[in-house]
Amino acid sequence: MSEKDLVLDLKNLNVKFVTEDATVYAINGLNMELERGKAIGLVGETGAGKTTTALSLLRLVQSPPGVVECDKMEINGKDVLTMGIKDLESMRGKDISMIFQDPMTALNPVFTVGEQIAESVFLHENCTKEEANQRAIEMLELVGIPGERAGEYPHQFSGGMKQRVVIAIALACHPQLLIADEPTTALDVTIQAQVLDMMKNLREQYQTSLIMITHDLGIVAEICDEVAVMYAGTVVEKGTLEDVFNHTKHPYTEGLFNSLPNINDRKAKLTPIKGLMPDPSNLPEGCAFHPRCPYATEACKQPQHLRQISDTHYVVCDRYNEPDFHIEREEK
Amino acid sequence: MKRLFAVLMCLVLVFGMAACGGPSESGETENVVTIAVADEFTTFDPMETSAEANQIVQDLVFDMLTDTDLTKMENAGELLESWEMVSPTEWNFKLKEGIMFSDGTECNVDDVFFSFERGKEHSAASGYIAKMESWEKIDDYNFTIKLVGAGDVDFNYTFAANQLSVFSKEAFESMPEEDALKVGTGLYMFDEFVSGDHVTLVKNEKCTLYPQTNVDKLVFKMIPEAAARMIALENGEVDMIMSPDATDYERLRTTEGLQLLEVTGRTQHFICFNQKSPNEFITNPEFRKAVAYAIDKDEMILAAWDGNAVKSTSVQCRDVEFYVDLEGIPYDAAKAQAMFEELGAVGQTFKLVTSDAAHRVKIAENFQAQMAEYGITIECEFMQQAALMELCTSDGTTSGTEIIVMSWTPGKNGDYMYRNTTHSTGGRNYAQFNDPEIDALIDKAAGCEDKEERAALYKELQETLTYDIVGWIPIAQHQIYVGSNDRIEGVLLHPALVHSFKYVSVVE
Amino acid sequence: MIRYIVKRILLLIPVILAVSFVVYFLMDLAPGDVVSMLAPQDATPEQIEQLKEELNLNGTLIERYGRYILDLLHGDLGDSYMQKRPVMELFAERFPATFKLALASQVVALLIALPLGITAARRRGTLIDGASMITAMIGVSMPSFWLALLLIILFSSKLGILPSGGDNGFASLIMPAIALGTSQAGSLTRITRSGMLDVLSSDYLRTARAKGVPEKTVIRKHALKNALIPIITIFGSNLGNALGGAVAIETVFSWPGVGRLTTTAVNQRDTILATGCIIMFTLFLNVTLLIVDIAYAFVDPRIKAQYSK
Amino acid sequence: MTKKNTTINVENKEQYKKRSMWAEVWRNYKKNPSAMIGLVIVVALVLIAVFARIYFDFDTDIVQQDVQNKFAHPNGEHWFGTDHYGRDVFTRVLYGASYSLIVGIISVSISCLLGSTLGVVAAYYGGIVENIIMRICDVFVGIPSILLGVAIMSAFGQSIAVLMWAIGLVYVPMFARIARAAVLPVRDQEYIEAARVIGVKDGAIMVKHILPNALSPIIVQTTMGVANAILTASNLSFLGLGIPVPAPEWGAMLSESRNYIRDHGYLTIFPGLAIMITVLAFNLMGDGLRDALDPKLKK
Repeated sequence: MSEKDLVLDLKNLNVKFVTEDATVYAINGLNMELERGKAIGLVGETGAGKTTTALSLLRLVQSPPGVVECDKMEINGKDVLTMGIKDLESMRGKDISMIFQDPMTALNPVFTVGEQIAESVFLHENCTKEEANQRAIEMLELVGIPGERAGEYPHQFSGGMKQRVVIAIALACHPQLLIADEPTTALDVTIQAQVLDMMKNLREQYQTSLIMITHDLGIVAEICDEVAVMYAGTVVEKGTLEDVFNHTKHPYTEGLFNSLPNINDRKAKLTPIKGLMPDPSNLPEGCAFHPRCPYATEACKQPQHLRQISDTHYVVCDRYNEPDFHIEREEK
Repeated sequence: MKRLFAVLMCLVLVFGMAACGGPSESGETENVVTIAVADEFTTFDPMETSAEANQIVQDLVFDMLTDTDLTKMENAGELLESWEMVSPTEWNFKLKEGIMFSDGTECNVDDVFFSFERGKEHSAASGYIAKMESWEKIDDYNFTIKLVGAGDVDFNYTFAANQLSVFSKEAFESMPEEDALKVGTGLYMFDEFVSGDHVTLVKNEKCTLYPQTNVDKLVFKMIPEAAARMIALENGEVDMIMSPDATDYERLRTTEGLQLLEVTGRTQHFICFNQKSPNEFITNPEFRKAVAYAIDKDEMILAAWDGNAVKSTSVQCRDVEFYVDLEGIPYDAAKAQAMFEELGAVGQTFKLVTSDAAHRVKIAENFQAQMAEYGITIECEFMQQAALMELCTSDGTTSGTEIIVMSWTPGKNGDYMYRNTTHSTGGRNYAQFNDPEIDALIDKAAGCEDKEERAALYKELQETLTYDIVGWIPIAQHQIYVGSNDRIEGVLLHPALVHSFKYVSVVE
Repeated sequence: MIRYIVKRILLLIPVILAVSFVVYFLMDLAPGDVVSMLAPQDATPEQIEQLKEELNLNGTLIERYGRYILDLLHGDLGDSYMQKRPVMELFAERFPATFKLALASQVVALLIALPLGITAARRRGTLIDGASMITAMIGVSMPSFWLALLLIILFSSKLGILPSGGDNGFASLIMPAIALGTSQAGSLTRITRSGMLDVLSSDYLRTARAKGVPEKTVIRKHALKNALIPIITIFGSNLGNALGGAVAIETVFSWPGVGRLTTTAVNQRDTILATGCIIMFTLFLNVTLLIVDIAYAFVDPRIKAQYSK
Repeated sequence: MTKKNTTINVENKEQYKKRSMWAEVWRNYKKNPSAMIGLVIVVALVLIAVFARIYFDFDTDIVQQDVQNKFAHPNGEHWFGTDHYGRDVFTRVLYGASYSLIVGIISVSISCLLGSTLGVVAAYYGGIVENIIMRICDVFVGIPSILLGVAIMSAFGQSIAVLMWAIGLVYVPMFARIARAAVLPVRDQEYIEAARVIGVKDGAIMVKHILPNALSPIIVQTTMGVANAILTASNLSFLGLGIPVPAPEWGAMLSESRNYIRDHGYLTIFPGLAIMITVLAFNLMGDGLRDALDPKLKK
């Protein structure tokens, strides 16, 4: 385990937001590892803490009100936790960069797209302004936008084009780790496919590790090597695509799959997970999922433990302490 | 952000440079005297204006045929050597010889006649010119004038009007008007005028009419706020201030290096009744007398001028010719109360109008407070000067005015005051006089060549108006003040505010 | 862009005509007229008639206004009754002083408002934020002429370190500019803060941070340029307010500006001068707003695109 | 960032329906301390104004002079000293509150009523009506407000009624613009069309369906407008064109104090402070109302 070439090593991440009214526990003891060159999908409902996790990695959680606590946070072998602001700034965009959800607002309206790409290059690569501009044009062409449009402003681009620009900015300095936060949610379906395809190619080309944040299991299946399922600020199940998709262990993951329409059996009823996400300022005792879980017992109100199913497959559910416990999906 | 701040700082610097560049170039040895005035100077042309703020400056550049000698307070020749009244309608005049304009030409009868002709075209001067039927040149320095109608025994006073300043004919014929207007016989020449800020005069080396002084430059700085003028004097920004506020008199008197100059003004302030008002109290002379008994003028003077005014007892002003010192109607609260009660005036309400000038407001407010003690309510209305003038000179039966706080500045000669304010045809008949007897008296006095008979006629007029008719209640003639530092001397104060700076010099 | 400017300028013509109508008629309604102010106290009826002739005051109101408008359409604002000089000349003489004062007050306002507003936004919700906003609010609530008097009491009367009035160099500009600028700083601080807050919570700043832009650059380059947009918008109307608000300040500080000229003209019933000055004021105000709108386009490319349509 | 979960159970729903919009606004308003300070000051000022009007007699306490006792600096007997007529400044400042409040409130009511009506009518009818109204507004917005006020005061003379109309008229265009901007988005909504189809009169549609949409910005603008109006009134009084003396209007008191700033600075300080506190209170209230009426805008 220790000789793995990890690009991300995260141990026991806790993030809470302290306001006058209440304390919101957004991330609760989250662990994550990612090997160089691999792609992991971070899946979960809205509000599960996916974006907060990403921002924590960039150390961009607003403080106050945010409080970030962690046992270990290493990116590309560097300890992010103890870094000074200067080192953090040189790390962002160079070692790790991020693609944001909404391309409409992610670009600064008063600078040209070329300027915005070049700025990143100029900051991190030891080069002149001209070289940075040249690189910006190359990057634009790489994401499929004619280089001569570098002088245009964001409002002159369509949504999909903007997302390409955002991707160009994120990849401009060839980061080791790229976080893509629902990069296609705001786009049309046809554009989605194009952008995903492009991202896949680019990732292979640059050997970039990827954290793909999404609630779309289809995207995960297409792009990722591993999957981590998040619920209420923690990872409840993690494994390879094969592990999680075909040997689902956690009741919540099962719920997620059940709420997808089945193309083979279009008459089958959708079975959504009943109830709502818990209020993160007032999380249930023990397993946060137990009030919604069809398999829940009294024991689920106790603190849960990580259970290793195989070399790659982990689940957090103490019902597996009972030797013959299994969920319905496994039977199929 | 850094750039933005740089831009802001640059702006600040530019302001600094632009502002500092100006005044510093003046030489070290020049004697500059700066006078802070309250009102705005607006024009070089004496024929365009009758405002004291202009005349005070123009008087230094141009000279008239006669002028008030402020040391003796009497009319004296300025450009004129002498004159002679042949009859009330025919006068002979002789100019001083060798008086030079600043352009180097000598002042002669042609220049005087040219100025008369020019005066016809300007409304401010035409009234004076209209008194003359014809003028005739005898030689370069002598001329004769025929007057219209019955003539005027005081005609020499007319020539003291600033509007009849003498211009250089030569200058007007050879240069554009705006330059010709800078050529005069006075001790100074116009140098610079920044509208609303200052006007600068420089010494006219060619002047022969007045002795040369050691002042090279005279700056009139316009500072409308009295407190600001005082601060400027104390901080040494100016050498002299016009009309300091009453609160500062004491400080000017007692502070080392400062002085307070004063003269009793010729402006009389009075409480005036509209004798054509439909209100029967107002048109009743007994009521008006009762009000006269009711007013404590001393208190009013204390409120309005901090006590710095001379109480008036007669409708006529003190230093006017043929003034007789009357006792007037004294303050007698008990008598007033009795009269009011007899007339049934207690509990009545009267309207008072006046302008928003500070001293008038103060008089009105004090009057209101005093009358309240007799159970009489005064409703005050304050309006702008222009509005008040129009209201008070319009027909008294419909104007709606009852009581007015007003003031009036007469000329030096006796006729001027009576004719304008108490004659039924007078242009400033604020009290709406319409009394044929008074009219006849005024006309008779004006045409009277015998001095003693005239004096008697004016005495009768003065007594009738003060004791019997009481068209207005005279309150006071206020003191006129000028503050100065001890660097300069020689200012002559004028009771109608046209102070003279001709003899100002810097103390060596 | 040029078409847009031309359109805006053409739209000014009816505005100017309407302003002239309103002010001219208001002035005519005012009791009292300039003749009674100008005539000597012993003026004869003939003199008064002559004066009216000289001032071109004959005829009915409509006739007089008609003559005025005809001249105005030829770009002639007439001659002042009191001062007997072309209004345009008088205005041109006095306007630079007022403009200098208004501009200087804006510099003061910006120097106060930008640091205060930006700090408040960045320390949002803290004591500093509260204190800044209360300070700004007090600034707005203070009558500028009152502040002017207080400044004179302190700096001229008590300390004697600044001149009490007049337009004589940089020192004389300090107090008027502060008096006039402070109330403007109040509203400007609020605008800066809310503009900055909008920007600070925006996604594009997160993008900038995520690509490793140093925090200082994030604020000064990315945030401020966007926050500048509402500040520029308010700058135009603030400059206008400063021009108008300068009236009392000019009186207190003996400042030789147009505000004083205009109020004197109104008081003396110098209809021509008053109307002319207010027209010029209005014209200037509108041109300033136009310039601001154009400046706006240079900061915000989205607006520029709109204008060229 | 995770949002607070707003689960609404059935009982809560009932309460929500019963609680009117205004109670909600008040609930939000109460939470804002500076807004509450503003409200408390305004209430106190109203009480002072009423009290001063009842307790003091205009002729004796305000107008009557005691010239012998002028320029008494603040002391135990005269808290704010006496002025150049020996009148007690404290009494005059208290009495002056009523003038500022009356002028502020009535003049803003004038501009609010006229302005909002014009704005709503302009927005509702659109086309040429809208064009004419808004162009007229443009003209008046273009004239510096103090100068327009000076011209109006000169034309109609100095009195409290003219002053209120002058200030009221000056701010009409602002209200018209705000009202129009607020109701413009509603104009073409289908429910307006529906109301018209079933024969509701234009006036009724404007009052019932359109006006409520403009209420929030108008209320905020009205409160802030009172602050502005008080400032403008004191500015005009300072220039000698406001409420005539001897009424103790604060701006006029400041104007009178100008000649005495060197030795009797207290005459300048107190009326100015009174203006500042009053204007500040209305501004704080307006700010609080803005936040309370539209929590989304809260910055």
